[in-house]
Amino acid sequence: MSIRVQTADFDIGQEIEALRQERTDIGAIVTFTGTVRDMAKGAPITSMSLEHYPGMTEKQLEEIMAQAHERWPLQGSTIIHRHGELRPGDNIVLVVTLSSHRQAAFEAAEFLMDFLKSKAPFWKKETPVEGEAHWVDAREGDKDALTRWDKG
Amino acid sequence: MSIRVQTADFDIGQEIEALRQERTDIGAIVTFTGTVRDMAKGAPITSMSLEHYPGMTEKQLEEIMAQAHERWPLQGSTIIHRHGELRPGDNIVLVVTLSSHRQAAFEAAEFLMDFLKSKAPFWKKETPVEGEAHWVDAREGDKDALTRWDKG
Amino acid sequence: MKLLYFAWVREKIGKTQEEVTPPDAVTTISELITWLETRGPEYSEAFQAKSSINAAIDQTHVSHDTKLDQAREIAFFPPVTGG
Amino acid sequence: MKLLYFAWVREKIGKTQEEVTPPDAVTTISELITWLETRGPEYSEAFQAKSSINAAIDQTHVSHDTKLDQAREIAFFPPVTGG
Repeated sequence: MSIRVQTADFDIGQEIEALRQERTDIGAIVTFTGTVRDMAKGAPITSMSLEHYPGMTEKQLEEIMAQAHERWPLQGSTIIHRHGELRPGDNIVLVVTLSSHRQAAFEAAEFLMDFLKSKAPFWKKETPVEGEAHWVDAREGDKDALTRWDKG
Repeated sequence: MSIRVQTADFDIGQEIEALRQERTDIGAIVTFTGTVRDMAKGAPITSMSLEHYPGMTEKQLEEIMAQAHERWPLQGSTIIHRHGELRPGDNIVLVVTLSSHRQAAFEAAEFLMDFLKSKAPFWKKETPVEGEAHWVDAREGDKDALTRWDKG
Repeated sequence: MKLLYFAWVREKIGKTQEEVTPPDAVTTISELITWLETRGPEYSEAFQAKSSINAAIDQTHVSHDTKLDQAREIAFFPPVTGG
Repeated sequence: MKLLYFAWVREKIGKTQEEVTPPDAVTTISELITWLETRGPEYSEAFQAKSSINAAIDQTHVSHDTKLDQAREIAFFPPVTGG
């Protein structure tokens, strides 16, 4: 289990290798990478700035990763979330999950992403090509996505 | 869209970069990698051999990839499936999906994997540490997984 | 027509492919299997568990009651286990 | 107690953090917000859309009716938009 909140970019292939190493008991590896899109609500943007709550972010991500390991038979997982100034095309977030079962690896990765989108204390501010920089509004759909993991 | 059936290994990071290139309109990248496990039904194996139906495999994978692009707003996708002799820990299959929406990227990757597991003409033969090499039995669960994508 | 065999069907029959000319009465996959079974014990053993044998005509999955029509390439194989 | 502000809450109030000592009558997040609003127009503007303000006590999300108790660090911020 590895959690990092950083300004630096990450290398997806390297992060996978760091988890799998020489292991031969893994059956499935899922990665999700979120990247900065050049358009927001139909208007082009030049950059995006990501603020977070140091301390609370790491604490929350550790809790949610522990939950994921309780719910699914995971053999390893990584979350990396960048903050600071980013440009279109840049990586924002990476989730990697390893399991002997593909469905577990897929579900855990989706669960972690749904959490990151709706609960982790990050805020995006976009600078459009024309007009003023503005904070991105939360999407109701992201909260809804998380509720599908609620247990009975 | 890229489909390859090959004996050679693949590099997950390189395959992602080949799809994303310098694009800035992508929001989500999902990869699934299937690897050879060192155990099968509780018994250790030394190797696995993968046979396929040249011609039919490629034809089927092209059809299913076209279907995925019809159903989800994908910006790119890759399927690589290896055949021949493989050892525990080796990569077997890679699916990469790119979309502006994370849910689309996740669902399309799962759909392609469910298809690969239950329809693509590949057959696995395992060589256990003790005893004779044997063909792997199909899992009913893999067929069931595919039916969840049936429409109406 | 050309017949292809894969995995344990191939191993039991002992060949990867062959050219055959079945009699005109053989018009479906099912009838083709029945005719092949008369050709020797290796065939009758390979096709013993018929419900486990998948068939493809010209590289498309088909059911056992499918007509052969102008089929050029017919393949027999066990349930797939890739991915 | 230490207050932290993030994103547009931070921008409107004009500071990232501050130490405050609210009166004893202030016992919940909601009461703390009402008290902060009396401290100046930048606060009343920042907290105008109360339902859009999330709060955390000692780095745990809480609702507005949560008691402050021995809170050391209280944070106010808009709905999150990471991932």
